[in-house]
Amino acid sequence: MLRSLLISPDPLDESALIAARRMTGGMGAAVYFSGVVRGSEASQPISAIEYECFRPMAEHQFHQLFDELERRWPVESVRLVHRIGVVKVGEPSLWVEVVAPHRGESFAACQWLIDELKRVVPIWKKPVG
Amino acid sequence: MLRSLLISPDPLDESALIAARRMTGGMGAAVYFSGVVRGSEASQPISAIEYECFRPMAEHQFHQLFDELERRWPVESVRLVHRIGVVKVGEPSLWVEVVAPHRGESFAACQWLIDELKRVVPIWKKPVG
Amino acid sequence: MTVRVQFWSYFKDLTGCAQASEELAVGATIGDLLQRLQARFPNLIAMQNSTLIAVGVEYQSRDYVLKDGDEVSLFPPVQGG
Amino acid sequence: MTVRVQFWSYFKDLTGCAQASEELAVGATIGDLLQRLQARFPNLIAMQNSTLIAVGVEYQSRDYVLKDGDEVSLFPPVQGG
Repeated sequence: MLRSLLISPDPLDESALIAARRMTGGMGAAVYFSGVVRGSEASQPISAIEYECFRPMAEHQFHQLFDELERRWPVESVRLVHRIGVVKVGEPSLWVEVVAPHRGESFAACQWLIDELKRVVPIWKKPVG
Repeated sequence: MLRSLLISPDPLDESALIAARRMTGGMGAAVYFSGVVRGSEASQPISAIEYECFRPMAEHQFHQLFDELERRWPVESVRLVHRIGVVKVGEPSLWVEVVAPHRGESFAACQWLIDELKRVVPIWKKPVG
Repeated sequence: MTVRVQFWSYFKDLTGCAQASEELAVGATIGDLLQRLQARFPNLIAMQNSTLIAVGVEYQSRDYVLKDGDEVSLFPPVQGG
Repeated sequence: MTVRVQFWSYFKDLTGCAQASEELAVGATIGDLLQRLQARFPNLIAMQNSTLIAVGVEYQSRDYVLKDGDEVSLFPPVQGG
């Protein structure tokens, strides 16, 4: 399984990421999730979220999740980008791509990966007023 | 709910579609599905799939699905592109975007929409050897 | 009354045509139309349990009562995506 | 033996520091370390049921036996995405 992980303070260029997709002939389904910073947090308006990351552990935990994902589903490729630092309202903080032969597998693996990262990857958010 | 439907023989430019995304401040989740033509059909290698469409009925059925989707989930926007005519192996034939406040809603609505379109929208495929 | 019938996907190959029309008595249903079409195009008989039927742009069942000028579509299970 | 402790997210605000170190007897567990830290930083007590603990880059439970030089991280529930 191809894996690409980027944890970065730079803005996330989804169009460029899509353009870089590689799929072999057996693959029929690519599922994407873009998580975008909402304009309020706990009913209070905010202008941004600041993401803090314990990077070596985050990378290790992401790769453990990729290992488990590969055991569970016939996924050819997973790519994940997580922004850190200040991410403004309306900008994506998380981008995930899962490529598999069929849509059921891609959807299941993508949702599982996001659920799990929110459980184990050491990244925290702080609203910016 | 914003809705955009395109049934077209033209190649699908996913990067351009992504670049055209509009999300208001309450939206946090965009889910995408790209369905790509696989290199074999019923274990036989193919070079393309030809899609035939009964277009007025397909458009009507798509809009009925959008109506139902809007009743079920708080989706702000759904965009769907389906290619017709000859689509080569490795090229996307279907692209779906669902934008909602939270990821659970976007994933559920996107998966439901694809399941339903495969049940009711009059489009048929013919493998090209 | 006259109804026009349109065939889609491999139903065109089964019947050898894309369109046909049938003269039916007032009050005839889609079920009656199907019987007439199966007599005319026997290849449709094997598909009868997986035939989808629309009038205009809406799915209809076999007990739908046809009207003069109805445009009926017959096709196999759809396969979009 | 000496273990270094790193605090993340609002645990830094609760303790007023990003890092601390503790001298512990050989055989001490994470549970023992937490008791020592709660005495030193009483604001951690209220968080004890939602405190996550890692040694290096792996999660560990309270009965993990610490080794000299271990780098322990304490943090609240994660919130990526």
